[in-house]
Amino acid sequence: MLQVSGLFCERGDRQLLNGLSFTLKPGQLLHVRGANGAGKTSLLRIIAGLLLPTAGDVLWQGKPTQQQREDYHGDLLYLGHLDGVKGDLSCIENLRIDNELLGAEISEASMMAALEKLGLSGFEEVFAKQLSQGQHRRVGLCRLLMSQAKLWVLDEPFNALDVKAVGLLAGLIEVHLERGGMALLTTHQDVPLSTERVSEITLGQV
Amino acid sequence: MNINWFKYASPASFYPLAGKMIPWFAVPAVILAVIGLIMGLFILPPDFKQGESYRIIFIHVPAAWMSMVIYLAMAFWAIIGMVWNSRLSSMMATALAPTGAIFCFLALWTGALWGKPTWGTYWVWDARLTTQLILLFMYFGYMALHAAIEDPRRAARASGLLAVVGAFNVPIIYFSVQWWNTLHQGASITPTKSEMAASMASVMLIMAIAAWLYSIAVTLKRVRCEILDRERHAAWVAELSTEAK
Amino acid sequence: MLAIFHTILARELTLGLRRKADVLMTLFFCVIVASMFPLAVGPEPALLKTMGAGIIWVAALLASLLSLERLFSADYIDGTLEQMIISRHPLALIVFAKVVAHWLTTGLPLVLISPLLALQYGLEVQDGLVLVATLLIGTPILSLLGAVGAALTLGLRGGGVLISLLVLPLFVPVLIFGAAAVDDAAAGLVIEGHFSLLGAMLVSALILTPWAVASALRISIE
Amino acid sequence: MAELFDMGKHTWFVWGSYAVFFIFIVAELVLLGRRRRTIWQRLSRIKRMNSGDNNET
Repeated sequence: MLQVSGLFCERGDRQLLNGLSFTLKPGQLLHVRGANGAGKTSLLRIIAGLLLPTAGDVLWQGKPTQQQREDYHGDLLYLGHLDGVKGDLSCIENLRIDNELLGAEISEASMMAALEKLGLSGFEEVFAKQLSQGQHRRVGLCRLLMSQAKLWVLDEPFNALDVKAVGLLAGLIEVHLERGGMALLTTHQDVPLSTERVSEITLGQV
Repeated sequence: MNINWFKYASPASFYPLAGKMIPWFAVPAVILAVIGLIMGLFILPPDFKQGESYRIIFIHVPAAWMSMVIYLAMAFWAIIGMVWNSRLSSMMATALAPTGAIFCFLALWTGALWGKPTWGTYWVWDARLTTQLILLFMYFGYMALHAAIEDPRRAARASGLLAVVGAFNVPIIYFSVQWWNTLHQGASITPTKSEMAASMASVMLIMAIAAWLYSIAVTLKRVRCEILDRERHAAWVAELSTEAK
Repeated sequence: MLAIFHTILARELTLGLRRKADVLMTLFFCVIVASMFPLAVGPEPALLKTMGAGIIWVAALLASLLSLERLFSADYIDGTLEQMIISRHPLALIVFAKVVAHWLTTGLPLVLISPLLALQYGLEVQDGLVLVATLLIGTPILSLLGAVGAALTLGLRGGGVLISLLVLPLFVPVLIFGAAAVDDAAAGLVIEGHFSLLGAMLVSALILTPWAVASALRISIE
Repeated sequence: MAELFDMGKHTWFVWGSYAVFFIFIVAELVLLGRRRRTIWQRLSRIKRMNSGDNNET
């Protein structure tokens, strides 16, 4: 269970997220809305532990994340604006590294299956830099299939994806939520998910 | 009587306290400096060997001490800033740097000017002067890193870490330069430490204390600027700026 | 725990081999810098012999300094650094693997080419060996300390010059003992002391810098 | 009075170093004072900005 209380964040001269608080329970998805520059990405990076808030804290299973950094990161999967895919490595090589980083310990076959599921079959040995932007992003999205993380933090996961990929991603999120997982995401499209799981907060007017 | 230290750890409550403390350090600094200068420049007799030029040590040595002490103080505050994640102490480290750099440069400058009459050359690869030069590079490195990062909080934390790594290396650098200097003994003339007469030692002490007080006063003044800069959104700064005008 | 070290090391080495140009560039830089000095100070053999060790050491130091920037910047740009920071493994271990890989792709080639430069400067054979030994112990320290500078200046414009300003003062002790060991060997003096000091620096750097680099990365990634 | 300031052949060096020392200390204080003023101007500008756009946020 994720608890966020009294978050303050400062970007240059501007105050974002003044005193934001919310809790996220298993099976719930939080859709973070807000205009550009309202602090959506900062919020997600704070929760992922990449950005230190000016004040307030993030609790995972009741304990602050800074005190249990390795355990918390074991349960976390973060996909930011950057795909996190190495251009000079082939798709399968990228996945082998991610497999180790995520501690997923999955077999070579299931990595191939993940690539195939995301429509990248045949591209296993191709260097990531030779792929299109959509394909490049989907290599990053393979992490969703590989990791058993309980908490997904996804920053604009749907952009640069074609319609089929958007549907596929929405399905993955749906399955994750049914398995008791939690997710936080930002997107400008409306979220194609069954509504009762989705709660929303809007930054900027808080 | 337990002083609640953490009360003063918040910038809002430290700002007025620093304001009140500045005169307590500035005034005695000026008094001591004047006394030291008068005694050092006019009252003390000229040195039989070096003549008048030895009077430069009354500013050279305190400046050299202060440059070293301030760098270690910066590392001290940086460590506290990192351990307790307290913004105020990382601001203190940032506020100390310019004064330390100026003392470091002055120590080198006065060292060179003192070197010309006593050893015949402006620059001597003496262990202390060489370490002073490297310390000056470390100050510039600290300030350059702090200036290169826009976000003040990240800048303070990054340069704080550099100060800690630097402070850890200062003794290593000093001893390796010291050893290097004695190894190439033949190549350069090293100034032997002439034993100081009691009166000279007392003037040196006065000037050192004056330098200490001056540094504290200037740092407090600069940390107030840092606080205002960093807390410009805080409510207490807003209503402070109305009545201050 | 070892698996992550092995994976990151293998990843960095494959990346390093795929970009051979970077590795060769630092090597050629070191050779070019070392060959500049005779052009500047004249070919007089006795002079070059005395200055040889110092020049080669400075050239190696500048070459490893030059290659520090690409230690983290490529991963920072494509987002893989973020994934490493929030992985379940201790960041210090991942950073240590990257620094070892960096040393293997820059420090080690410098060590291997230094005998060639020693000949160019007319150093005796056993002095050349001492030079190689000091570089072998010294270059890892340069990579470790340099990694702290690279992490602190991540994503800053003008990072290259800034790194040198931050890191060169820290390189001074290594340079002093590295170059002095060869001069003392040439003068027939005992040099065990130099190596024990260099070894002490290496051990302390091995223990302390990964932690410093990890916290520097966490600061710079914000 | 003149012989007070006369430092023999070292006059130039002694007074040179004290002069440089004095110049740097004064420069530090002057720059610090100027920095304080610019901060205060910036604060009042922020204050006007905030009071000006209360209705906008």
